Order: sequence, then structure tokens, then C-alpha cells
Amino acid sequence: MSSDESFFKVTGLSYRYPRRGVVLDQVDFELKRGERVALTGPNGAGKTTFLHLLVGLKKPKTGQIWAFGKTRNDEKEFVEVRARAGFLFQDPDDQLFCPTVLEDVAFGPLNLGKSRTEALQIAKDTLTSLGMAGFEERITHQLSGGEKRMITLAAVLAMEPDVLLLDEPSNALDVKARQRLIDTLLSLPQAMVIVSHDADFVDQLSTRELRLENAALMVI
Amino acid sequence: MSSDESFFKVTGLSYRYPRRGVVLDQVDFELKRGERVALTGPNGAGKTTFLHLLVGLKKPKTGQIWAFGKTRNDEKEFVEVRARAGFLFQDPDDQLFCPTVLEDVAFGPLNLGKSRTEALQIAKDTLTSLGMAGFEERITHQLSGGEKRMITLAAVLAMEPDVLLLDEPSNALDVKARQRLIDTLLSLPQAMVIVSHDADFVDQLSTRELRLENAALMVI
Amino acid sequence: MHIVDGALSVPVLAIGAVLTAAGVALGLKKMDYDHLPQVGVLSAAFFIASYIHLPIGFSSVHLILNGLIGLALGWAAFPALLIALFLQAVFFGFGGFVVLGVNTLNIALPAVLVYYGCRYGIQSSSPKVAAIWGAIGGAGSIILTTLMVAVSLMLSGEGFALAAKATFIAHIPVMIIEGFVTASAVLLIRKVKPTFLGLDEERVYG
Amino acid sequence: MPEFLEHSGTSWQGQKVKHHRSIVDHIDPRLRVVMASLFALITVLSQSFLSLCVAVGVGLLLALLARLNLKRTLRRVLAMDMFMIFLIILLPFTTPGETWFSILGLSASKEGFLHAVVILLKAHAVVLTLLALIGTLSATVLGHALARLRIPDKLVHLMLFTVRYLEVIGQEYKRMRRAMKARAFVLRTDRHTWRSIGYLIGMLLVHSLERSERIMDAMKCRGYQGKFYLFDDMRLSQKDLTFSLIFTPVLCLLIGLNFL
Ligand SMILES: Nc1ncnc2c1ncn2[C@@H]1O[C@H](COP(=O)(O)OP(=O)(O)OP(=O)(O)O)[C@@H](O)[C@H]1O
Ligand SMILES: Nc1ncnc2c1ncn2[C@@H]1O[C@H](COP(=O)(O)OP(=O)(O)OP(=O)(O)O)[C@@H](O)[C@H]1O
Ligand SMILES: [Mg+2]
Ligand SMILES: [Mg+2]
Repeated sequence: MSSDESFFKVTGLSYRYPRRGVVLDQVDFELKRGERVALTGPNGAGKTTFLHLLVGLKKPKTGQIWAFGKTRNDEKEFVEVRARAGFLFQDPDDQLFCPTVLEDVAFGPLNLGKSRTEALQIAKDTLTSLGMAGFEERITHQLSGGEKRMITLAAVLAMEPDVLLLDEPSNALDVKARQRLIDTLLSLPQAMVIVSHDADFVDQLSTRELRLENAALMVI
Repeated sequence: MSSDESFFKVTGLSYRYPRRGVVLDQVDFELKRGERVALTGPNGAGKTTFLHLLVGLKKPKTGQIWAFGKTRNDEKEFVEVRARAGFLFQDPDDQLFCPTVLEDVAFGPLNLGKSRTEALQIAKDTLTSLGMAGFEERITHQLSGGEKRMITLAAVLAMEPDVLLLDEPSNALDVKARQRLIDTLLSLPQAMVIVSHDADFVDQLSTRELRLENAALMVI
Repeated sequence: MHIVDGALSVPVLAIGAVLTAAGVALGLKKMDYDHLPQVGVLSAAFFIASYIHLPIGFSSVHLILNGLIGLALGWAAFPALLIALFLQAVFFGFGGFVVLGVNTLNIALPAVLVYYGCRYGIQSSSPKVAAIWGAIGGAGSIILTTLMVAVSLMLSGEGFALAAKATFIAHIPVMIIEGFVTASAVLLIRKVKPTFLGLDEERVYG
Repeated sequence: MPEFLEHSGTSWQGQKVKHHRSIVDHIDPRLRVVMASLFALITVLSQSFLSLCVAVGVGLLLALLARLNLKRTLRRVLAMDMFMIFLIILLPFTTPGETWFSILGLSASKEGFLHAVVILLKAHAVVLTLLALIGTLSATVLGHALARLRIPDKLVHLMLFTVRYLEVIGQEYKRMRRAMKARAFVLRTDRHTWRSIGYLIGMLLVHSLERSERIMDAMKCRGYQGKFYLFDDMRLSQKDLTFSLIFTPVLCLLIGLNFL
């Protein structure tokens, strides 16, 4: 069913919310090595929902999710998927739940079974590689919007994922912070899915664009 | 000190935050009838703070605010300013706190001393004029981003303000919703101050552009 | 409605501490690690909401909202309120340290009672009935809390009897306001997020 | 209560208020928590005037050593006083005993007055010590110290979560409240006000709850499987030993004075 080259392969995926109705209807999708897929679509189309389904945070009503070499169904199988697919949330405040930056970045590696010293080292190295050295002891909620975004990215990269799932990463960033994010993302080797309403941002980054509208996924 | 033609006139305005330091330093500003002034600047420059000062949600450290024909100093005097200057907040979620759309739009008129029936009538009329008739009984929390933005605009317009203060109104809107907002704003007679990071949005709307950087306001 | 350190007698302090410890233990047991963020975030929300001051005449009162806390959290109200009161005591000097047990009990026990007493009422299919039960919960929890504060004072010395009665009378406006506020909060939550109050979204809204 | 006192709690900001470092900050957080607790317990159980006066003295001294901000501390102590003033004023008149003086036909008893003074002394001694020894810790460090002191894990993490999101939710509340103000809302004593505040609180809870769901999701995405980790080594140092050597005799003295 798969090739070595693809990370995610999804067939016939459907989802509905109680009052809202169907948001995804028999959607197929594939993500291959080295791709940066942009996912656009109107507000409330179900883009965030789609990313949640990919990593098993929501359970699809129908459909198959094949990820990193295996079909994934239950919570246990998705734990590995989440370790290998780094998810950047729409709002950084949801993601920064530890009091200090260093603790937050080390949280992922620790959960992956690294020892404390290893985890701290990885956290420090990741921060340095993103140009955020010196932020280790800062209090997460006192950072500016742009800084928060970079720290959440570090937190995700510290888990050394194969894939990045980015939900509106450029929101509320000013011109400079946005360019810095673009440069950073371009320099990363990971395959990515990028949700964004920002046309120019998408143009600069993506190798392929998909549009989610009326519960269906279309190639642009 | 004034003319009939200007709504706001600000001289020598300064503001500082305890830990952040000075964000506004001796700023002068004027808003005249029929103007749509764009206010740009990097994250954390103090744009939102500036709008808050205009309507007295924060108290300036130094400086004079003259608005709608009078110098304004204390909380009581600003209540009238707020009734006449409609403020659209950066995040619509901050502004929508009633369960249904109709109640939320009627909240402003009620505060202006209108009776319940009057307030509901005004709310309905405003919604109709923005093309949002039929949304009265919808639950605010479940609207899409674009819809939320239009409802908050209706809520502000229901107070029949002379001036609109818009804080990043196009954030997180999809392409269609954004265009609809531009068209609506262009059709309104009110003078406006528009804060935005979206260059194209600003170009389409503004009659004049100011940039806030390093605590100073510069003409572009 | 916190009591400061030094006012209560040793037996009252001890009983308060023991009962609160039991309540907290039960609350922690009923709350698994997956619900930690939920209880923590709600505890923070109530901490903030309790700083809302509403004017009555020339004075003002601040909301306590333990009825709503109970409806939202059930037994987890005990640990959530203990933490809120602890933070207030050590960082703001508000309320006392040794009386933490009594203070927590006086606020959290009514919350839990409201949870059991009004839980079904607010799920009623009629919004009016639900609002009335919300008001009962909001006002009732304040009545209970005030009574418990009065009893803790009276048990500590007969000199407190008058002060205890006065506390109760002074809180009558608070009861009325909390009733109104809790009722409208319940109405809003029922509409916006019915699952929060244990309502089934599919059943109610299809 | 005057307004400036009522709101002394709203400036939370993660409890990282401007604070000059002092000797107290060099003492191990666990030791500070333990000593402050013992002190509070002893003070509340003490009955002798002398002992309580010494306790207030110790509280004042600690406040000075910790270099507490004078204005802020005064405001907090005053807020506490306002809270119990009613109780204190009534006590002399409601406690039976030998008449000491009388106004308006009400007789004040000496016993009642003494009782009131005892309460005042206890409350002030404890509050000053708490603010000096524990109030100067950041909430996070306090959480870690409690964890090391074998406070149940769940409770500590619950506290850390509460602290982490106080700021976020506090901001959310302030923004919503400001948005209401911007629409000419003024607090009054009427049903429109109460309904609006009820809606505001309800909406704040809904936002908070949904945020907590997103947080849980974010944690799962980072491999969370029901286990938390705390970093930091707390080790006792020479300074801690010195502090204990000074403070323990003080505590013993406070106990001893009760038996004079
Ligand atoms: N928990 C929920 N219960 C009910 N409806 C929901 C829930 N979460 C999302 N929805 C609805 O499902 C739809 C899809 O939501 P989703 O967040 O996936 O959209 P999106 O494409 O990410 O939008 P945006 O661009 O605004 O972020 C929306 O209409 C939303 O209102
Ligand atoms: N309550 C506060 N206390 C301390 N500092 C604050 C507070 N509110 C804002 N600031 C700081 O003041 C600066 C100006 O904030 P403001 O929100 O006005 O910026 P802005 O220009 O609107 O930025 P953005 O484009 O990100 O919305 C920021 O550095 C911010 O961190
Ligand atoms: Mg989304
Ligand atoms: Mg802003």
C-alpha cells in the first residue's frame, strides 16, 4: 500500500461535528519526503480538523490513515505518529505550557524517553540552531508574539520529527518576524503541511498547494 | 484649539509600561472628518496601546487628548468618547461575549440608555444593512472567523459612532471574507483609524498612512 | 469571605484542616491526569473572576462564584479552590495560612453540595427552569458559605456571635447578585457549550 | 472597602513583580516554606502577649530583610485589616467580662479588647512572614519546592497549571472587559449589569475550557503520556544552615515565651 518515500497516506477520510455537520467528506491525501504542501481554504473549512485527524487527536468517522509505514487506528498507534510528526498549533499560548522556555523545549525529548541531561542538551542545541540561545531561562508567557512562535517551533523540532504540521504559523507576526520564519522553514529538511491564509507566505514556501472547500480537498 | 472638522486631536502623548519601558513618546496626532488613517509598525510597537489611549482605556503619562469638541481627562468624560468612537478589537473573540448574535449587537445601544425593544430593533436594522440578516439567533461562539468579524463590526456600528478604530481587522480572515470587509469599510461614511500588518489591505483603504516605530509616529 | 489567621480556635482549625484534606484527596482521586489542564485552567479562570467587583449603592462586593465552580468541577472544586486560596494567601496576604483548611472547606463544600443539588436542574430542557436552578445554585452556595463562616466564628468564641450574624446580613445582597450572575452564566454555557454542563449536544441540537 | 485596596490582587503578572534581590532570596525555597509554616503554626497557637509581640517583630524584621516593596506590602496589610476591622471593633462589646469603658451605653470588656489585640498581632505576624519568606518566591519555584516537600504530585502540577494560565486568562478577561467598556458599558446596580457580567464569566469559562482542550492536545502531540518532569536541583547550602541555626532558636523562643 505504500512506498518508502511517503510519510502519510490517507484514504476516504470523513469527519462531522454535532451541530456543524460534515466538514470532511471522503478525503484522500498523501505527503511524500521533501514536500512542502500548502493547505488553504476558507475559515471553518476544516483545515485544523484535518491536521488533528492526521495525528489522531480526533477519530475519523470513516477512512484509513496510514502513517510512517503502518496503518494507524487506536490511541497507542498514534503515540508514535505524534513523536514523528511535529505539530505547530495555531495559537502559541496553547503550546507553551511549561513555565520556562528550557523546560518547555525539553518536554518533548523527555517524553520520548531521553534522560534529563540529554533532553536539556537537545533543548539547548535546538534553541541555538534557531538563533534563540539566551532564551533558556525566560518565562514563556512574557515573550512577544514572534518570540513565542519561534520557541514553539524549537519545542517541536527538539523531538526531531520527520514531518512538520504547521497551523497558520505566520498569524499576527510583523514583517520582520514573518521573514525570519520563512527563512528558517526554508532551511529545514523536513516535509511539511502548511495551513495558511497568507498567499505570499504560501508562495514562498510551498512545493504544492491544496485547497479544502465544501468538505473536499482539491489540487490547485 | 480645534475645528469642526476634526474628531480627535492629540498632543504630546506619552505612555510607558512598567517592565517594557516607553512605548509612546510625545506623540501628536489628528483625525479629521472623512479620513481613513492607516497605522502600521512592528509587533509590540504600541499601536494597540495608542488606540486604547484615544478612548481612555488606558491613562496617558503625559499629553492632552481632545475629542469630539472637548478635552478629555477622566473616566466620566471618556464614556462619551467611547459612545462616539466605535472600537473594533484585534481578536473578535474578546468582543463577543453574549450567547446570541442579536443580544451582542444590542449590548451597545442598551448601554447608551435605549430601551430593550429599541435596542433590539436597532440591532436588527444594523445586521440587515451589513447583509447579515438571518444571523440574529446564531450562537456567536460558533461563527466562522469572517462572520465573527462582521458581527463585531455590526455591534460597533449599532452604536452609530462618528469614528471607527479598527485593530488588525483582517487578521485570520480568508480571501473572500477579507474582500467583503474591504468593500463594507469603503462604503461606510465614518472616519477611521486602521491598524494593520497587511500592506495590500492598507493600500486599498487608507487615505493617509502613519508608522509607529521607536515610540514615535512618522508620516509615510 | 476569608477568615484571617488568629481568629479561630484550635479545634475549629483542626476540623477544617482534616475535612479539607479529605475533600482534596477525594477531588484528586476523581481527577485523572488527563483532566489536569482542564481543572487548572478553570481554577485560574475562577481566580480571575473573583476579582470582579460589582457596585451596590456606595459600596461594592466581589463575586465568589463557588456555585458555578461546583457545577463546573464537582469534587475537583476542593483542590482547585485550595490552590486559589493558597496563592492568594502567600502572594497577596489575603486570607490566612493556618486557616486555609477552614477557608477552603467553607467555600468548597457548598460548591460540591450545589453540584449534587442543582446538576440535574440546570440540564432541564427549558431554559427558564435551568436559569432558576442556576440562580438557586449561585445564591444557595453563598448562603451556605456565609452560614459556615458564621458557625466557624461562633464555635471559636461567644464574642463572635454578633459579628457572625452581621456577616450573614451583610451578604444578602451578594446572594442576590450571585444568583443573577450564575443564572445568566448557566444560560450562556448551555447555549454555547452544552457538553460543559453534561448536556448531550446531539440530543439537544441534532 | 476603598477601590485601591480591593484591586491589590489583580496585578498578578506571574508574581514576577519588581523585586530587589535580598538575603532571603539566597535561602533554599524548601527551607523557607517549612520555616514559614512552622512560624505560622506556632504564632497561631501562642497565647502569650510577649510571644506574639516578638512574633510581630520577627515578621517585621523578615519583611525588612526581604526588602519587600513598602507601598505594595502596606496595601496588602491594609486590605487584610479592612477585612477584619469589623470583627475587631465588635469584639470588646460582645465579649462578656469586666467592664472597661462604655460608649453610648455599650460596655466594652477588657477581655474582649485583649482578644482583639491578640487576633491583630497573630494576623500581622503571619502575613508579614508569609509575604517575606514565600511571597518573594516565583510561583514556579514555589511549586517545585512543594513537590520536593512531598506534596502530592497532582496537586503541585495543578498549581503549576493554574499559575501558568492565570496570566493568559487574566489577559483574556481584561481584553473582554475592555471591549465591553469600549462599547460604553458602565457597572451599575441593575439587571443589565448582572446579566452582562454573568455572560462575561460564562464566556470566559468556555474560552478557558476550550483552551484546556487545546493544551491537552498540544501535550499529547509532544509525546505526553501522563507523566510530568521537574527540573532543578535544590541543595542545601551553608547559608541555609546559618538561616536554620538562627531561625530555629527564634521559633523555640516563641514557644518558650508561652510558658513563662
Ligand atoms: N469542537 C467542535 N464542536 C463543534 N464544531 C466545531 C468544533 N471544532 C470546530 N468546529 C467547527 O468545525 C468547522 C471546522 O473547524 P476548523 O477549526 O477545522 O476550521 P479551519 O479550516 O481551521 O478554520 P480557520 O481558518 O478559521 O482556522 C468550523 O465551522 C468550526 O466552527
Ligand atoms: N499590560 C502590559 N504590561 C506590560 N507590557 C505590556 C502590556 N501590554 C502591552 N505591553 C507591551 O507593550 C508593547 C506594546 O504593546 P501593543 O499591544 O500596543 O503593541 P502592538 O503595536 O499593538 O503590537 P502587535 O502588532 O503585536 O499587536 C509590547 O512590547 C507589549 O509587550
Ligand atoms: Mg484553523
Ligand atoms: Mg496590537
